[in-house]
Amino acid sequence: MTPSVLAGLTGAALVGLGFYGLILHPHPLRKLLAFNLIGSGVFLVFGIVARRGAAAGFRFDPVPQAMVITGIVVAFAASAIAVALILRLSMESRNVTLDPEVWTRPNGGGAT
Amino acid sequence: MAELGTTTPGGYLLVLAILLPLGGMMLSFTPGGRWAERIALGSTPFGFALACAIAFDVGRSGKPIVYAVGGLAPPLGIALRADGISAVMLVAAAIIVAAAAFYARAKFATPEGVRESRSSLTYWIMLQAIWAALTIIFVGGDLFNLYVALELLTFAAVPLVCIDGRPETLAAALRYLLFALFGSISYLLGVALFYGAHGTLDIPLLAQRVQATPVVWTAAALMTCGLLAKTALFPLHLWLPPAHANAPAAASAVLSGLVVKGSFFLTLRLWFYVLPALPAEKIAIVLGCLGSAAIIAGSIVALRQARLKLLIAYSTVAQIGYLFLVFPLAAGAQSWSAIGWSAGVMQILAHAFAKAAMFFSAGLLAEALGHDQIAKLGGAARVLPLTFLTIALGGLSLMGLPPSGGFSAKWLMLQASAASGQWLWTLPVLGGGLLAAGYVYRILAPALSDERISLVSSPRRSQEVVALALTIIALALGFAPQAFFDFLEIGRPLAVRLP
Amino acid sequence: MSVLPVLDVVLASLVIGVALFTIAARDLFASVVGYVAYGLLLAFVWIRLYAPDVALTEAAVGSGVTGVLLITAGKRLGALKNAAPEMRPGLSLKILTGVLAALVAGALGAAILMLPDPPPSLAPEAAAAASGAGAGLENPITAVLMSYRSFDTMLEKIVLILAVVGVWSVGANKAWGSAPAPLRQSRPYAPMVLLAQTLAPVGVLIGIHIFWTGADAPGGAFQGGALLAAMWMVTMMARLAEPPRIDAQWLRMAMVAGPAVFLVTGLAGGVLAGSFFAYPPGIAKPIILAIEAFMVLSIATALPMLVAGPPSERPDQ
Amino acid sequence: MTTLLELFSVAAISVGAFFFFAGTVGLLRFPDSLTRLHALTKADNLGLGLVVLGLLPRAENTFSALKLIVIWALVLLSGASTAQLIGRALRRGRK
Repeated sequence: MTPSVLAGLTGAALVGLGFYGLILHPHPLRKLLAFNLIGSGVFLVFGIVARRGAAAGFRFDPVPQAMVITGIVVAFAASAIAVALILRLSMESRNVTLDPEVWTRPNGGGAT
Repeated sequence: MAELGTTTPGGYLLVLAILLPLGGMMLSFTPGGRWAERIALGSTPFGFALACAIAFDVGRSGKPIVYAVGGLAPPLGIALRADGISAVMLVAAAIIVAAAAFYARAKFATPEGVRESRSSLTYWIMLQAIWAALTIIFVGGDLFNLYVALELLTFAAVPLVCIDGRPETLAAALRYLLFALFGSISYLLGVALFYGAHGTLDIPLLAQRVQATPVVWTAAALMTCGLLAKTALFPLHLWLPPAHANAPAAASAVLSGLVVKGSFFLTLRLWFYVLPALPAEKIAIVLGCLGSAAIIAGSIVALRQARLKLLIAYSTVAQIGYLFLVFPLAAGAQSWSAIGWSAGVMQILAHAFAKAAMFFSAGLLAEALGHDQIAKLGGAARVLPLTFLTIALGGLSLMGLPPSGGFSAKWLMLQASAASGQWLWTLPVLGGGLLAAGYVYRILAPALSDERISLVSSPRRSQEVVALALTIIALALGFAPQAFFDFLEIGRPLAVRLP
Repeated sequence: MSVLPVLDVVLASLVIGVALFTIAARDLFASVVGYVAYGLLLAFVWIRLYAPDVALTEAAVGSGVTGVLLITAGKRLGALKNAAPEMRPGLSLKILTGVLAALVAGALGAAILMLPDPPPSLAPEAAAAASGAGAGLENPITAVLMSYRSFDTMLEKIVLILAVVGVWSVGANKAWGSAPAPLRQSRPYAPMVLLAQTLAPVGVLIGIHIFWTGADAPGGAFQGGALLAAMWMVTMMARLAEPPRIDAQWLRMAMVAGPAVFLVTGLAGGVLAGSFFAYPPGIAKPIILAIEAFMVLSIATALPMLVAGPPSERPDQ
Repeated sequence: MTTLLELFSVAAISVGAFFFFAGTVGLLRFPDSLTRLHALTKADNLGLGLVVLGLLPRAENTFSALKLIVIWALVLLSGASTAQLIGRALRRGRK
């Protein structure tokens, strides 16, 4: 098995693992970690696509690699917003849950 | 197809349309304070003019206008393209953003005596960012570029949901963010597979190269799932009602009217522009069924809401359902697919304008009465006639009664179902209309009663006029001439079945 | 050479193992620490895929800065003492999700194995454009990021600014305009101060070096900027510097500098080079380096602000 | 001469690798966190130092040799500081 195929299958496994965690973990920070696992799995798929595209004297196709760099930055920005929201939510209330039932307030404000 | 990679004369307009809100956003951020508001408001007429110029250019040439960024044609470079529906969406977005900006001046003006306030700066920057992201989504020609635009849209929309900082809005924003992140990463995974299979992400080039291989099906499935989560199609709609109902009205209108349409627009791009050659009848039926379920479930839940804004938000879930009927009704290159296509675009537009107007009115009403409990609206129409007129006319479009854009959309859907022999799709269209009549009646009936009600404050006339103007556009769409529907066909690839 | 395949398999199993730990760990903080280790391991995978630029980015951002962000968040959450809601999902849900996840992973794995042969690639196009639009940059990735797909790169920097506004917007109304909370709660501690004093100058030099060589060798604006950002964070952790006020003009101008210069140059290209976001031939490389220099500044200021979080009402706690 | 250098290089790298191995065993087998920390820093400082020493004769030019030494110095610095920080955190936890 070539390293690129191996990395691709690793990526697929990471996507599966992250997917499992994203759905099942109740804590939003754990969900965020799971999301990041999926993200790195997706980047690995880009990585093997780049590695397979070795041609014209390059050992890799530079386009997908550049996309991964952009992707990592965007994923970091996403994590930063999520962390800020999670911390603020846990400061404001005792619940860090996202369960809609907890937040359904029949006489809630939010009118304006 | 070669000409889709080279710049056409009007192409530079596309770059300007994108850079205007982006530049405005950065210019607002640096000095901050009142400048953010001034720049956002000041740039809306220019953005509207650019959108009109693009639409004019597309209409005049009868072909999509193209710009190869950096002078480098795809596949290595990125191309921007505006066809009929891009141009229409650009104009609609410019109008709704401008309306939201003028409506929001009352609530999000920087308060006296403060140099800069949290909610004002956030609102004005995010509004411009949403506008920029939508512009890229409407004219982007490269799937990865569109991914970055989708993320820009998410990061701009989420802070608007929790702009007033109450814990339940934070929870709603966080849930929205997680759904949206899942959606974009799933989309990105599909993008990776497309690139791995065909070595390009340019939409027309990809459309030439795709074949019905398992890799392409997997990529398409992943991207579709991601986009559905972002569009809040049933059963992935759970994040939408709390997010849209808890945001301030000036933000809800943009979120419900425009932001969900961004990811829906990409779903259209994916199936009708990237993959028209795929035999996707079954997928179209699945999407149609999910849409029908959304119409029925969303409307029934809307009927049971106690709060006006939640009712309107659930109505969005239902109206999004209609959009997905476009997949079975506009599929292929049949004689009737143009009718289905027109119906879908008309539904996007009619809902965008009507829903934005309804959220504006709901916001006015809540401010005037101090609450938005439907049960306590008795007699409100007497004291707030203009606001209720807007709600009634917007409701007309949601129900699909003539004359309105909503009526045109649903009528065209019925026509397309009849012409294509897919009679079953008439059931959700008609049923959804009846249910919509039910929930609009629930708002209007008590409001028109004789009870006495007192106002906490009286609404601003200018805000009422903005909301009314949007509903009038939603109604005027019902009179759209045939030329308008021909315009929507510009640049739509017709399916060429693979051997 | 025959050792490498074995090492690859070991590396892949380690990555998956640590990922499993991150998902399965009972303790929130342990899971966060697992994730940071996971990021470092991934950097090795990237090296094996001949992607040193990505490896640098992954190590600096995916593991480094994200690690600081998550560990700070884990500690702050732990300090708040409201643990995760005890709603353990039921067994049937676990099995169902597990099956679904396995299906997704399986379908993806199968799709990867079925990718066409010979693989499509834009490497020949990139090689052909290297001396033209590529501006003679020896590092093809920098050429993609700064020339062929410069539009994406500009948008990505704008995403960072937007994220900063998003993070700030979560703060309290009263706190607006003040500085974010310090990265560490404790008083200055001698070894930490020593580390910051000795590491930061060297790190800044290395960061500039990575940016500068990025035109022709692995590295570039992002990796260099991330290193500078890390150095600023180290000095903030040692309490040698405090996070700046969010309404400071210099801070906002520094953050906007990169994308703004990019946008203005892109517009100027429409006049000077015949196309928006094109560079005039001949002086393309110096222009690209100039844009990158401003981008380094933006990244070095934006990343620490994203980690520091929203403005805080109590600056000294 | 070259053979001698080669021999020295291989020997130094091997001894360095052994220290890493020993450090890892210590990390896994030692009873408490402070002793584990001791094992870890030993491996880092000494093991990496020997590996760098072994690589020096193989460096292409003086500049890359310098880079290798800088890497070692940086790892020494950060390793020592983190060990201090972890040690302090442990002591605080015990109180």
